[in-house]
Amino acid sequence: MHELFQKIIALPWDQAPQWLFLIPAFVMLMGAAAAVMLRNLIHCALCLTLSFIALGVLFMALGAEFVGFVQLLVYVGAVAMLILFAILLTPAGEVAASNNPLRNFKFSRAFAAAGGATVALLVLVSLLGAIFFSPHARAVVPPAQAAIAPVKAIGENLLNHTLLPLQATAILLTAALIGAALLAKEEKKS
Amino acid sequence: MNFPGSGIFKGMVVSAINLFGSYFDRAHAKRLITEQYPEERPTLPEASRSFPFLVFDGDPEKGIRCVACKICEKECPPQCILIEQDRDENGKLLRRPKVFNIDISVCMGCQICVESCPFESIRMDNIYEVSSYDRFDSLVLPKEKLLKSNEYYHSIHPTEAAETDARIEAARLKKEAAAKAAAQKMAAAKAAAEAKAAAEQSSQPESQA
Amino acid sequence: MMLQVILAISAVLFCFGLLATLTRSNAIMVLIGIELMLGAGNLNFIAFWKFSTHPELLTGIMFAIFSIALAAAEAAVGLAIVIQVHRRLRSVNVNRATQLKG
Amino acid sequence: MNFIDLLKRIPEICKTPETLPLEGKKLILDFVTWLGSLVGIAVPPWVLTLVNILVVIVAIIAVFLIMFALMSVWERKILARAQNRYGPNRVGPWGLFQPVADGIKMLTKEDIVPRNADKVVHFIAPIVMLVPALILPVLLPYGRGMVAIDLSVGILFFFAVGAGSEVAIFLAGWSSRNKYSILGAMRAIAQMISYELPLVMSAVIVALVAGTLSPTGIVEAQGGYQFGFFPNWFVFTPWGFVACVLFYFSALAESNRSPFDLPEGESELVAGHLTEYSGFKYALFFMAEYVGMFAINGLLVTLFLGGYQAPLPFLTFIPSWCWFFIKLAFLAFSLVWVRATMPRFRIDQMMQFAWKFMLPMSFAALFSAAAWHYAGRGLLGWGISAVLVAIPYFALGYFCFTRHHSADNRRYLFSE
Repeated sequence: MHELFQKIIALPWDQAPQWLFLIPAFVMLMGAAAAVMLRNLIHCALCLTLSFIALGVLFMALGAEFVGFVQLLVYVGAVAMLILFAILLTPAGEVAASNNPLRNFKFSRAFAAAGGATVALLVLVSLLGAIFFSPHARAVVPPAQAAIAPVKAIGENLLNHTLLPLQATAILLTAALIGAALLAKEEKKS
Repeated sequence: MNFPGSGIFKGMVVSAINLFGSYFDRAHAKRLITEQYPEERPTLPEASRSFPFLVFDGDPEKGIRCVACKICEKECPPQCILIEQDRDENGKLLRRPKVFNIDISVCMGCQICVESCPFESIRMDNIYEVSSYDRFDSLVLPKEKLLKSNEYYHSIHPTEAAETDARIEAARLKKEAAAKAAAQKMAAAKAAAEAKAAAEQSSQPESQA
Repeated sequence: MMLQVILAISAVLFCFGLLATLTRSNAIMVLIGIELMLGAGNLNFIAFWKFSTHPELLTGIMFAIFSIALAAAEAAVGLAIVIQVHRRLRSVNVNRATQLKG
Repeated sequence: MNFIDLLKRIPEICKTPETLPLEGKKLILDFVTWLGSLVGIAVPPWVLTLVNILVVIVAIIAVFLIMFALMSVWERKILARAQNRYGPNRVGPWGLFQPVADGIKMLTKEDIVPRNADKVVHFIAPIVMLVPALILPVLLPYGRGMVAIDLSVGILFFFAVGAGSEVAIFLAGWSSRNKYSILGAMRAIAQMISYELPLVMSAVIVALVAGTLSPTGIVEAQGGYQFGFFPNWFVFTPWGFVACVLFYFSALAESNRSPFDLPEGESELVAGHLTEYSGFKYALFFMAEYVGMFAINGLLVTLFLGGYQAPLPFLTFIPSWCWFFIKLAFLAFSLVWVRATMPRFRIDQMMQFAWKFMLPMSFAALFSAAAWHYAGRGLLGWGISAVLVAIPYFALGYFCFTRHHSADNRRYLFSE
């Protein structure tokens, strides 16, 4: 017991603040898990919002303030609202006899869920393996920089190095705006 | 001057005139006409009315005009009046009420009791602070609370009270005149009867003859 | 060590998204899963930027910003399609949108 | 250091009102150090940092809540005067204690949760509403050197955190399981998203001209006087005036105030997303609405009205933080004035106004600001940018929003 205490004392506590990002990370993962597992769609979307907020805070904790705020602005202000609206606009109707080929299979639902979970788990295992046990994992990682991304530098970068992608994104966003409006528009019955 | 958005400015000016005018324009009594009720009391118009009351002349016991005829009790549409006639010790009915209750939680102020009263006894009051914490007992006004003097009636509805007094006076005069006339008539009739009797007495022998 | 922890967190987030996309039959849940996966990608960009040798070049930041913008466009169009599908089929079950099947 | 010295410093501090809040904060920190020396320990620096943070938080929250309390009675007084009434004047002198009475009433009311409501979400909605509203005032510069967090991305912070209130309104509306609630919430979100575009656009123009996203930097960019007396505030440039008006009306819509109070239009939707809330939760919503309103108007002061700068050079003897609150009070008054004047929009008019008028006008203001900047920020640029905003204003106003009366155009929807 005493030894354990000594060990805890001896840990590099002065480096503790840089591990504070684990708090938003934990909240984010919990939110994501709830978003995936919950039955009620609105609850899923709300947990997704929580996850997005925590992700934004995580970005800020990692030194990317601008991206964090953009994340909050775009995801919480727009995407989450969009999803909530879409859920409200698409009420679950009566489940008619579907032409799902798997519907005759008694456990089709459970089977699909198990299959998806297996695939996701395999992907997770392989990713974690690659992260922790691949030869590259032992490569020397440069120490965490006191990474600062000043807004001015980001702006200059956007308008100098990445001007073409910026313009392309602008066109894409305009196209997406018009396309979404056209798609969601009620078709006039002639 | 009309340009896009000018309506907004016109509206803002109007509300600003009212906003600042309410601080300076009080003398004209156009603005801030709200009465600050507990401190300032409204002067009620003469025709205002709320609930009925009973008029008495002089003494509240003897001068009570009500004769317990129960016409108002019968006429009252929401039936808020309860009257019991008084009896003397022999059980003989007296021409005055023993109980006269008005339930003002039921009364609708229609004034039909006033219209129907042949004795000018029940009249409309203009009290308005009669709220209470109790729904039942304190809103049923007994005779003691309903009785108010003719002077009070004059103070709240002077014109109407004067008319009423004039009517009572006229009725009294008419009654006196009628009584006098009746007395005269009676006397005349008596005299006539006596004369007739005398005449008959004098003529009887002739007729018998 | 810290980079690997962040990458692991990002991997877990990605797999949550994958799980939602693969197992849920509701189209909106599929979109939610895709958003989660995009978020995991952004987290990786930021992590690699923080541990790069030249963070002043802002490469990861730029990638993340564009990725967020594209994700917004994707969500808008995707949800418009979901609403249109719901209007046609009275359902947002992805298993029922089989009209294009040969 | 002893207690008497600390006490002696108070009159000294009061002598220079300009730095009064900052020196007061230092005094509190010294007081904490003295308390530490009293018990015989040297106060560690992190405690002082914590105390510093706490003092700032408490000060901001206290100031904004006091402003909320005063505003709630002031608004009713002004509104009443505009309608030739007295307004609240029963509780305390001039009705000043009305907020206390209201607070007691709210706190003692029964907290009703509908039986079918989503209880957890119904409970967290007011909290989610209040937290962003209380975070927002943190970044405003209240005076010279008086800003809680000097963020380099302050404006972005404001809009990012402000997005949280939309989520809260959705939570409130959806969890109540009431059709008026959900309709009100949908309306509120549609309105807030629509008006966020001109709001952000007009803020972006200022950020472009000032060359920074930090509120302090923007205020400093408006310092100084033209010709020795004319303040360099952005509201006194043509593009700035247009952007300021756009920002003002968008802020009205964002904080759901009249004439943009359709989400809680009582004649149509009972109380919108607030229908099923009572007691303390309703008070929290109310508080969040007002604090958010103050925050967004504080941002307007920062962006366009020169923040803490005095309007005329000889008025600089009034401390800078007073100027901020004077401007804020003026804006609050104007909000009530607008509320007393304007009738509520119809929902299609509101959407039309946002997308067909405010958004094009904000783009026009952007071009105008660019012209002003590249013409050298002088009188020439002033003229060019005035023309550049006047043309779209009159064109839009005349072609889109002036009703051209004509008997032939009239269509009867229901009478035929």
